[in-house]
Amino acid sequence: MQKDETGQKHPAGLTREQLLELYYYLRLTRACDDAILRLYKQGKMVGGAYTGNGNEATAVGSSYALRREDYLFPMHRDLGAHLVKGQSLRNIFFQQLGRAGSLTRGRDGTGHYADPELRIYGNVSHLAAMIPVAVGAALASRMKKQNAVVLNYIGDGGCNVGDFHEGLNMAAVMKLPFVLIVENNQFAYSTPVARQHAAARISDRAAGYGIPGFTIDGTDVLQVFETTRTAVERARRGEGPTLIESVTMRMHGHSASDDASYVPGDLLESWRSKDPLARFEAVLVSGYSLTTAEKESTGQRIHDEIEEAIHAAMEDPAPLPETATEGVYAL
Amino acid sequence: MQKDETGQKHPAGLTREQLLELYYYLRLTRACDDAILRLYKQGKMVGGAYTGNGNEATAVGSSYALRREDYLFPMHRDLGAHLVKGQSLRNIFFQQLGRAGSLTRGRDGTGHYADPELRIYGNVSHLAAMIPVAVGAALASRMKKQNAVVLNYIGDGGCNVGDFHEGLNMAAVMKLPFVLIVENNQFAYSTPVARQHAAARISDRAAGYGIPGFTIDGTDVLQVFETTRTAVERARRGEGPTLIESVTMRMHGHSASDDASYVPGDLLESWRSKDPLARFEAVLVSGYSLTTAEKESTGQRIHDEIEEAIHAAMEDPAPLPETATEGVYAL
Amino acid sequence: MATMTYIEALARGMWEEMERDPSVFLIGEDIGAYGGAFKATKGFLEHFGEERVIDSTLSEAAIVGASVGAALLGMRPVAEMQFADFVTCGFNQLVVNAAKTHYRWHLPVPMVVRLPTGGYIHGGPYHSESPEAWFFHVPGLKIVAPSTPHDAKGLMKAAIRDNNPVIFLEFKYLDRRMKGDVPEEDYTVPIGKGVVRREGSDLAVLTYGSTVHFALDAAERLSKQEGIEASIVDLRSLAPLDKELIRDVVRQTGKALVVHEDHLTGGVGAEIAAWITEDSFQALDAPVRRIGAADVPIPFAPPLEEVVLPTTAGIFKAMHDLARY
Amino acid sequence: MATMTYIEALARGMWEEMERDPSVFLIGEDIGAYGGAFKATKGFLEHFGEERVIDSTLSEAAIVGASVGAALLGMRPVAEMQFADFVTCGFNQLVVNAAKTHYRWHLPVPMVVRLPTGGYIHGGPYHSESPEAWFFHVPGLKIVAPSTPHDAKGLMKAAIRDNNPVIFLEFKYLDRRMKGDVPEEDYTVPIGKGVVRREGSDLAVLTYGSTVHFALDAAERLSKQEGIEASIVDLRSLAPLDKELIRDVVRQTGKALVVHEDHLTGGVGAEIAAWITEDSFQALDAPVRRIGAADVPIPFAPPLEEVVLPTTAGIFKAMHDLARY
Ligand SMILES: Cc1ncc(C[n+]2csc(CCOP(=O)(O)OP(=O)(O)O)c2C)c(N)n1
Ligand SMILES: Cc1ncc(C[n+]2csc(CCOP(=O)(O)OP(=O)(O)O)c2C)c(N)n1
Ligand SMILES: [Mg+2]
Ligand SMILES: [Mg+2]
Repeated sequence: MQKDETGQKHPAGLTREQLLELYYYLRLTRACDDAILRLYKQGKMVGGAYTGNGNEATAVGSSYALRREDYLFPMHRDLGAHLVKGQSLRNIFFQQLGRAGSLTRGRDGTGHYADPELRIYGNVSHLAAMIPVAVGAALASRMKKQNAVVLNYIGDGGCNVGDFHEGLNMAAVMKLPFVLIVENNQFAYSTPVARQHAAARISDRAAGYGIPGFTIDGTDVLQVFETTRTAVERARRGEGPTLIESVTMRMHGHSASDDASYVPGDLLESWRSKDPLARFEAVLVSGYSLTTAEKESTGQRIHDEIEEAIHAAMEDPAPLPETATEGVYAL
Repeated sequence: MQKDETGQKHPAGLTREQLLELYYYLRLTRACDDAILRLYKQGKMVGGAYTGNGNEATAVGSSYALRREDYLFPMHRDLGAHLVKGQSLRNIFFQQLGRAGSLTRGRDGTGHYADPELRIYGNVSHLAAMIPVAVGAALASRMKKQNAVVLNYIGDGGCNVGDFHEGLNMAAVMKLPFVLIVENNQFAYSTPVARQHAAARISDRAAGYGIPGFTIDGTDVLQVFETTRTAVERARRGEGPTLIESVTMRMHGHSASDDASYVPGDLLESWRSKDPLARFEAVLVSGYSLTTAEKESTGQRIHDEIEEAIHAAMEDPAPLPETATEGVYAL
Repeated sequence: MATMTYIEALARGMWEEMERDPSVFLIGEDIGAYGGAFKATKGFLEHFGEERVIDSTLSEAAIVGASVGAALLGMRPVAEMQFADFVTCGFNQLVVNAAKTHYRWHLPVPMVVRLPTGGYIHGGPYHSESPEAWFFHVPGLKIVAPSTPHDAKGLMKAAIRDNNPVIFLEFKYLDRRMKGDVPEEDYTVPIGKGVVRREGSDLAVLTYGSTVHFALDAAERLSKQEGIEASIVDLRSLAPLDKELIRDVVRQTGKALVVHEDHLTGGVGAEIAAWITEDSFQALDAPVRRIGAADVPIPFAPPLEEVVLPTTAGIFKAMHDLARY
Repeated sequence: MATMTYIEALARGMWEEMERDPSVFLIGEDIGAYGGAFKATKGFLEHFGEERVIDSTLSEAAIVGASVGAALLGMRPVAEMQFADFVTCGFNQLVVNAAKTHYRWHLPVPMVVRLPTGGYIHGGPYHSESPEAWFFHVPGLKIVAPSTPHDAKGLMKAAIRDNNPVIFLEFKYLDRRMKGDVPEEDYTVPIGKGVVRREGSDLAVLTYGSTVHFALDAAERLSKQEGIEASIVDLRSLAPLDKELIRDVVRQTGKALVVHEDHLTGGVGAEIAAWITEDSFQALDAPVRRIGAADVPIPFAPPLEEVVLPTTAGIFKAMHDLARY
């Protein structure tokens, strides 16, 4: 805790302004996901729609620990991390809708883009396949003496793919500036975590790689932030990787076409009370006198920003067919 | 410890006869490896020659914990395990020399054979690739209610391949009758273990899979036997896999063509005093009155057996060229 | 006879084989309670139980590898990759273990790997690939590629009974679009046998999977509009190939067009074209032509995907030009 | 000019590029103090230091994947697989990440993956494979295949400077058997350009790697014994292929034989044969013939391996028969 000028203590050493920024990103993430679902239901999306409902605190809190020069390698439910790292809503929606003006020019969708300026490198579908790539980025960044850290994510399902093991072990042996967050949201598609792991805590894997491991409450944005910051700082000091298991719940189906009827109702209910947004809002209301006016203006701002981005995306043309076969190779 | 009729205590509950059997297998393994090296130097081998010098106690002690109905999936330095599981010297040397009468009819070499009668399924070159296969055998064996256990091996290098992770995790989640021994012999080809692992103990990986893990002295055949037996019994009771790190030293080069000049001389020296054979012989001499006559007769028997097998292998023809293209597919 | 969709039919094939042979079991991600991403195994868990319908960890290499191990012990695993694209994660196990075991060990490895394959569904670069050419080049693997519900059931049953690792291509595009009559009794479609879907003497089209239907459409149009009559051969199996049938049809028509959805360069069509030319050079009135996807990753946005994948219009034009050659 | 072995020459190429460009680095198993299983990188660690000569963990997927990541940040990794066979463990990273990134992200992925490839060394089924056909079918990858020390150095330098993932085939059989003159100055052999190694008007042989030398031997014998003169084209690059050169030589001779060490079915030769036929049908006096390894795993025992892999005698016979066609 840190005190500001008024003598008030702030959690995680954040100013009220920063806390409100976190609040904004949490709400923006949720609202964006909701908008994506709406577009899906309106039949305007290309391909499927994946939301991070329940995961906002994990994505937002962790990426908030990064500096501008750090690298983000997010997974498919980390929209919040894209936003915190500076991605525009325009680019998000252009990607979702496969527009000509999107970062991938319609060649790939969702978060599967790269934005080297912002140091964001999106995911591919093949789970865990980006872990070795992110590790290689950490290696290159160290070679280039950038003093940067790579933050990468994986799911409770995806972390059972071999690439998780090979990548994390390599990073540990080389003491690379690499932080890996396992988003344990209780399910991998329809498969409950107990059918993916015999260990009670996924972070127990860390010891086997000789690195620190933490299991944290992934619905508590401040806890996520603080743990990630500790790991990022350690990585920046050259002490090597950290594995963080952030425990939360996938509140929606795997994708918009999955009704998640395999999720026990009471499980869902019990997690609903831990809604990351509501939890943090309560903290802000009770401890930081978040006002109704502030809540509403935040909502309005988000609404306007999203509408504008969607509007721009709908206006943007589909990619031209003749571009389809260009650029398989670099010059 | 268990007492026999004379009231003498025996380690690991083994009778003197059994202890002598272990002794025989340790010496047989060493002598076989030496013979293979001789054949290599005489230019009689096809391909490379890999020995398990230093690893005999790990291979012999662990496989001695198996029953007839159990399955053995050994690695390239586990000649002793093949022998304990009942493999004939004939088949070993026929394989090494690529004979027509070998179990693979000259199509593959060294321990790359299968002998379903003995429930031995050899390795392939691709490190760790047999782990998922062995896990599948454990699954099938359980389905068939055989009450059998699968014992599989991997090196300190090979255990960093993704298949280790995928296979062991699957076995743990399914609670399969599977025991995996990591033969930590300090090197993977020229790479020291510290460049493969940041953790001090490879067995620390076990916790991440929610299974027991042990690190043992791999030059002590009785410790290897007892630990493996505990794991095998647990597996047979349906309680799932165990990971055992057996610490030893690769006393020879990676293969016969490697002079291992990268191994520090004092490291090698310090391990020489822990020679698994000499250690066990000393135990038998001091505790079980192993006589010089017994030592010599064991040596003579081994010498004769090996000579006979090599002779048979040299007599056996090379495979017929016209067989080369047969049998890619099963009927 | 019952009318079924393509995916219902292949599921029916699995179901019947599981009823018939207790050594058949299923393994894959989300195939149990959920019934699989494409619902091929819906209802299987309830009927056959957890032991035979295994919801595995998310680990393609382990799924394929464990299938090899189980097959070595005499079981008959049917493994599902959630999308064919993800078989790249199980690639090592397929080519190193599944394919090479019989040759080396003389032990059968009876297993099926189901690959929901191909594009035309706006899946983007990681949910639209065709993996067959890789496996086509690997001695020891068989590959089947049904295009109708009838064959989906019959080839599934044949694949499960086969004593070798069989790659089973399920064309996602056909899953629910394709309906047809499926005999209720026990039958198999022999692996390695193609079938003539349409007779015609002007040229022969050799194809498999989704593009069989595009080729049939194109042939009908060509017949109506130009009076050109094409034979359409549905290969059904890629490994082994039905070379006798290919030879017969090509020698009858003197002109051949190979069509597949997979990328053109180094695709299965290259082998077929090369082999036809070696085998029937004197009988050819024109070079063997090929159509396949452009050599680019399958793009996400529909107008791009449409350019990259073969279309009925493109097949029509190639048939037309070849007939006029 | 210096006389060097094939492997010395490719090492020289790496060395010069590392001297020239600090963004080039090496990663692989046992490449540091040990100098690599084939000693290609002997002395590199001492000269360039641990940071640029990285003895990695035993993890092919991570080696390839980390190379992609480093390349994305502007480095130029040169990754070694200890044997080409083990690239199956890095397959997913190559086809999913390395190959598809530029098309999707418009970012260059400058990396080289070195694959000590092929047989004729009694390595058995897991140390003798030829992996090129798999990658040949993947848009986004380049493949080079030098057959001489000169080209080994020149193509290595070109591969390192290329902004795409390049598969570098090193033919183990040639490593020390092949010696030749290698310019000491800086030069590259352009990727995508083949070369005519021998001129002849009776037929054309298109080949790469070890079999270039077998084909040259066969051509000399054929010339002496039968007065038949063959052109021998060393393709040098497989992706992209030098189609212009292939066209020229084939149209001059009217007869073509494609030879490679890789398995015949679905090999690179299938594409070359199919393409030649499509492109130059009227100019062909005979069907394009192919030679490749038999479609079986490469066996261990020498008398078996000899039957399975292409030989000079087999190439001689095929050339002879084709000339007489
Ligand atoms: C290698 C691989 N196998 C299978 C899939 C199909 N798939 C996509 S998401 C998913 C579940 C992922 O679960 P998890 O890693 O827990 O992430 P979550 O979606 O729960 O955030 C599966 C099986 C895939 N994308 N990649
Ligand atoms: C996947 C794979 N990569 C590389 C190799 C080449 N290789 C063979 S043995 C070996 C070292 C193995 O070390 P370890 O696993 O520790 O076993 P050890 O030989 O020390 O018993 C290497 C790198 C291989 N066989 N498989
Ligand atoms: Mg999950
Ligand atoms: Mg070792």
